[in-house]
Amino acid sequence: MRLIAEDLAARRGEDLIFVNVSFQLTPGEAMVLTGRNGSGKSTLLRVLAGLLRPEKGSVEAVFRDGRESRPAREVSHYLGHRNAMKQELTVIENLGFWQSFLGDVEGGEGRSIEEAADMVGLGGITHLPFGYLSAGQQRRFAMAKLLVAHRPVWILDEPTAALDASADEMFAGLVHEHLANGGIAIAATHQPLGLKDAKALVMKGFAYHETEEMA
Amino acid sequence: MRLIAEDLAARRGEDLIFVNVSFQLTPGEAMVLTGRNGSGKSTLLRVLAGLLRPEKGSVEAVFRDGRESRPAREVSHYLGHRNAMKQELTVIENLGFWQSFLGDVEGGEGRSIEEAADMVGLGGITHLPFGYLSAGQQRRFAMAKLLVAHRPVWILDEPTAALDASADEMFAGLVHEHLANGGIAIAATHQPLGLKDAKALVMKGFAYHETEEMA
Amino acid sequence: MNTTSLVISKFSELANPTRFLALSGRILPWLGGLTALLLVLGLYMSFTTEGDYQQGETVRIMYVHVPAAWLSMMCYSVMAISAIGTLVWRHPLADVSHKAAAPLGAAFTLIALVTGSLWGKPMWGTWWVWDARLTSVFVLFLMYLGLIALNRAMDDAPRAARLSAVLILVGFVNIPIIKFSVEWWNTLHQPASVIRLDGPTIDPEFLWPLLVMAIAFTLLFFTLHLMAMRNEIWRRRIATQRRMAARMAGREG
Amino acid sequence: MSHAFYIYLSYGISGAIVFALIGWTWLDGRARQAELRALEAAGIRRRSSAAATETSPQ
Amino acid sequence: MIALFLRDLKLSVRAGGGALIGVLFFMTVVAVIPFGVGPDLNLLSRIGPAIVWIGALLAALLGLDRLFQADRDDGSLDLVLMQETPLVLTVFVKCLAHWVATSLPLVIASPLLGLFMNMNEVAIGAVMLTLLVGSPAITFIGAAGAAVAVALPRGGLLVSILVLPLAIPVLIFGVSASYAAVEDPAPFMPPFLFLIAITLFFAVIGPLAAALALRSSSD
Amino acid sequence: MIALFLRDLKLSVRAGGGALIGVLFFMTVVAVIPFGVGPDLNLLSRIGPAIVWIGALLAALLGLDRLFQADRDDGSLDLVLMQETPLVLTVFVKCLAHWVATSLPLVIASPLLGLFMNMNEVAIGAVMLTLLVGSPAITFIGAAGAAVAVALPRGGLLVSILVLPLAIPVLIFGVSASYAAVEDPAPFMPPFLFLIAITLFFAVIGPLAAALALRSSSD
Ligand code: HEM
Ligand SMILES: Nc1ncnc2c1ncn2[C@@H]1O[C@H](COP(=O)(O)OP(=O)(O)OP(=O)(O)O)[C@@H](O)[C@H]1O
Ligand SMILES: Nc1ncnc2c1ncn2[C@@H]1O[C@H](COP(=O)(O)OP(=O)(O)OP(=O)(O)O)[C@@H](O)[C@H]1O
Ligand SMILES: [Mg+2]
Ligand SMILES: [Mg+2]
Repeated sequence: MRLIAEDLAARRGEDLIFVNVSFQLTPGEAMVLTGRNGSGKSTLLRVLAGLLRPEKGSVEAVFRDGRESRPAREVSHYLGHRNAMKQELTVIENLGFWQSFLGDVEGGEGRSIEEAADMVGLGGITHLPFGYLSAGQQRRFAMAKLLVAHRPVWILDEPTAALDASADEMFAGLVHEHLANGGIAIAATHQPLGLKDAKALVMKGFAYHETEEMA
Repeated sequence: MRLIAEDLAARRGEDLIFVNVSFQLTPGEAMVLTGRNGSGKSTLLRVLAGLLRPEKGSVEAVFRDGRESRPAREVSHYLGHRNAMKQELTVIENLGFWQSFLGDVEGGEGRSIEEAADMVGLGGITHLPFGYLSAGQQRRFAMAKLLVAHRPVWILDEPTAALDASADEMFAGLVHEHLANGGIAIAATHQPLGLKDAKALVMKGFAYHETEEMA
Repeated sequence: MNTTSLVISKFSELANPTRFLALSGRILPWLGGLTALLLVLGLYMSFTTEGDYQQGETVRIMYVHVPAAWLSMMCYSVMAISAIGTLVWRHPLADVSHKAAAPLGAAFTLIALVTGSLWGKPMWGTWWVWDARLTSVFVLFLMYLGLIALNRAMDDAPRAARLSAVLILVGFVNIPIIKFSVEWWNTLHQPASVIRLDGPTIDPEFLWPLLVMAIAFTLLFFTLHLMAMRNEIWRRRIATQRRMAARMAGREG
Repeated sequence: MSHAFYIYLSYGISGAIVFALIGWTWLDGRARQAELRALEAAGIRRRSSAAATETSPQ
Repeated sequence: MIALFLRDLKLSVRAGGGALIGVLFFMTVVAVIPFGVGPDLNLLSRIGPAIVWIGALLAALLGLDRLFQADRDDGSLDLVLMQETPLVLTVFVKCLAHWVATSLPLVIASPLLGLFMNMNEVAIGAVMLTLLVGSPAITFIGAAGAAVAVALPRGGLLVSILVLPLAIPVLIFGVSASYAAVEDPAPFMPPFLFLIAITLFFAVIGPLAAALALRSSSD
Repeated sequence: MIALFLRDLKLSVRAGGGALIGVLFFMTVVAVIPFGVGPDLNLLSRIGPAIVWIGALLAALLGLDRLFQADRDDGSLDLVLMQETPLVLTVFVKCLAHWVATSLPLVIASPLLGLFMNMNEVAIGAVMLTLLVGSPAITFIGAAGAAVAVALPRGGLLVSILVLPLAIPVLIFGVSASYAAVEDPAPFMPPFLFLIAITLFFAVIGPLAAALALRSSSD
């Protein structure tokens, strides 16, 4: 499986945010997005996840040497700024829901909830309502969501915000394991993620006056 | 003015989170709170801000050598995980509201909105609805909120999450200026904040089994 | 990043609103003149023809009421077609079109409602009854207002356009209900006598002024629609330029 | 009340609504154009006019 | 899909209090009408079906605007939009869960209210049956409104305005079927079948429109 | 305080609320009624006051539950709680803003709706007056419920049990005062004075209870 983004451009409201973004990722590769605040990292990730329609270009997951292709969103996990967990439900209920709602994409299998909780270092408190956790604990369980259902591509938006130092390592470990199993990861970040050999894409932001020709 | 916390203890749900926290801060002093995820940093800050009732102990701002004292919450800014800004309103409207709602505490004066926006590096886009901004831009404007109304004490919970490297410096500059003007700052963080000479308080988190005798 | 290629690729799209502005600017004076002419003619005819033996002089209300009622439905149909344009071809002009048409539709519907009530008082003895025709027109009026409110509640123009397009299409079920309500339910209101399969059954004495007025109203609608669309395009340009100016100021500062 | 009352009232109200509509659209257009001119005067030109002249010779 | 259904059900029972507030509002409406029409039992029983239907319609509006907004606010909506499962199906299941949590209790409570309104057994049965068949239509069409409201920070009233005009046919046929069951000359089946048809129609149109609106409003 | 009032007003106007929408909503509700009870003008004018009041209650309920929740979700509530200004006052101002944004337009529009419902002038005046006096009570009592809802993340059910039963007396006195104005034997003043008393009572109790609940809820 390869992830191919070709000549992407996206706009927010009326303004173009970036143009001509192209890249390819093969199994085991990671890409780190960096750039100033407001330079369009989150926008690019949302385009990759199929949540924003690109102004131009396409994102696809290609299987079997190009003989089959699917929209990238169907084979991806997306971890955004918000955790996509319900405050009112317990962690087990939350993770259980996503596990059975998301299901596994072929080529891998999700872990059990307890196993995932252990991997993010918080085994044993899954019976608590999600709203009772600290910011960092909530973020860790949002990561556990990536583990309970298998997706070859991980799209992560500032995954380690709110995490402590030991959690950074934990997270790097998770991503390395995912890559070792033939996964692909794309992360936007302001902090070093501890990922070696990752490709890097620096978002520049677009000079606004150059893009106004549409109005 | 001094900020005096005496023998604080707090619980979340049924569990004691910390006990016996005492400290004093005089004008120009800063304190940095560190500790694992879930160790009680946010809880302590919320106690200081008067948002959580402490199980024991008290927090007070003492004026004129102890002859007058007020609850700390009335002389403090609190910047939590959430930005306290409305997505629907423009930045100007948001900041303008907080400026006139909060008002100044005696001993200082808030800056104008444009000035504050310039100081956080985002002058010129204050007419945009807050919901249109990127995560980092939102966080910066939440900091601008600290500047538009004067409060001698700043209570900051992971202020630099989602900020890029240049913003970290900008933030350190803001805090230094605040301290130089006789302010007090308390921040919980996982990242180095660039504050020299700050006191440090490491939260240990309370081992759960040690607290069960209270239940 | 290569910006010139982008400028070129966008140029064809941008040509559209620009060309529209130029073209409509040339058409508008003629359209407006023709509308004024026909309106005067229609008004003259409607006040010089004979009254009806049964409805007396009040039949003259028909010359306003019926065209306005037709227009209220036609305007919605125009909006529905534009809505398809928005959703299927994502054409920016279609967005502008249905946004600009909503207030016009509301106004024509209001005219139909008011003149209908004013006709109802002498003919039926009451201003208002809750029968199917009257109520469905009232619902149409509410839908227009709802769409205007929706457009005003969102300042992200493309998004607002897509969402109101969805609503316009869903609300289109109301149009056949209005049209055929007099046949499906028995009501006080007249059944269709002009637009029907077996030809008009109305006396030609009334038919002529009615037709002239109807054409005049239709032209009036298109004139106003073109003007409103131009206004809307300008409004968007101004908004973009303001934002751009502010951002450039932000960069330099 | 005579029938004439209803007739003239309905023509009157319709006329008022139509005139309000025309007036509003007209004035709106005037205001927009004035704003455009003001922006132009402030030196903010549409990028496209520049782009168009740049790219048209090609 | 079943997981989604169960989660939504759990959420509305645990957080919203949807069922109870609907039933309470419903009872309030029914309790107030007698003040208007006076203690004339005949009249009450005559307008009974209409009142019960109107009450149910209004009660169904409460909470409808949050159908997708809650999911948007915590980011779940993003994940739901990404999946391979057709969005229409997801919306349909969410509608079902919402219906079970808020409208079904109304249907179950309606006989009680019928008694309050002094309706006879046939009328009560007819109202309950028409409500059971007709109320899903309101939920489905409401979902389209709620999807539009996602783009708005606070949909509330706007949703109801957009939805109510479309819900009118449901009301008309529901009420007329209930009356037809009691009054002899009018046949019960035609309006009832019409009601079923409308519900089926909206069961398709509503989720489709909602899915379209959700896709085009995501940002 | 004025800033808070203006902000809340702006929020509810901007975010798909606002005067226009409240009135529209009300008109839609009223337009729905004749479909249910049939176009009998006499009957309509009899149930008119009750319908207008129910519409007002519904409009007040829609969106009321989010009065403090929206502020809690984005963290504004924390800052509001920290200030020196008495919390009761803040709550009171928020209630006022909510009332002005959603209930006042209804009061102003009620004569129009009275006309639609074929009510006579006295009835219209009476409904308008009672609405003006009575609707704040619903907002105030609703505020207490909304505050409790913030306190209990799973307290949905409790809120509805709390708010509606307390709102029923308001509704009953409002409606019966309106009817008393039209029907001769019944005197208008007693229920009307009662209504005023209830409103004043709730104007004190509501914000107090809400402030108490907010203070004890913060976490
Ligand atoms: C507020 C009240 C009324 C409303 C909303 C209303 C609405 C309409 C509408 C929507 C049409 C267009 C129907 C079509 O194209 O098939 C129409 C046509 C017409 N209306 Fe009314 N109407 C009202 C009152 C009246 C009254 C009181 C009269 C006269 C007694 C009347 C006489 C007519 C006639 C003669 C037509 C033309 C029918 C035809 O030839 O197709 N209307 N009205
Ligand atoms: N509302 C709540 N109810 C019950 N327990 C809670 C609640 N909020 C937090 N806790 C518990 O209190 C403990 C401390 O949480 P706190 O938010 O203070 O941690 P923190 O040091 O800020 O962590 P982080 O670095 O992740 O932000 C955690 O174990 C958490 O589970
Ligand atoms: N909903 C929106 N509507 C209009 N403009 C938006 C919207 N969201 C973001 N923007 C704009 O798009 C630009 C890029 O935002 P984006 O969130 O992609 O930045 P980012 O690189 O993720 O920044 P950060 O590091 O702060 O998260 C910003 O200038 C922002 O103002
Ligand atoms: Mg971002
Ligand atoms: Mg914390």
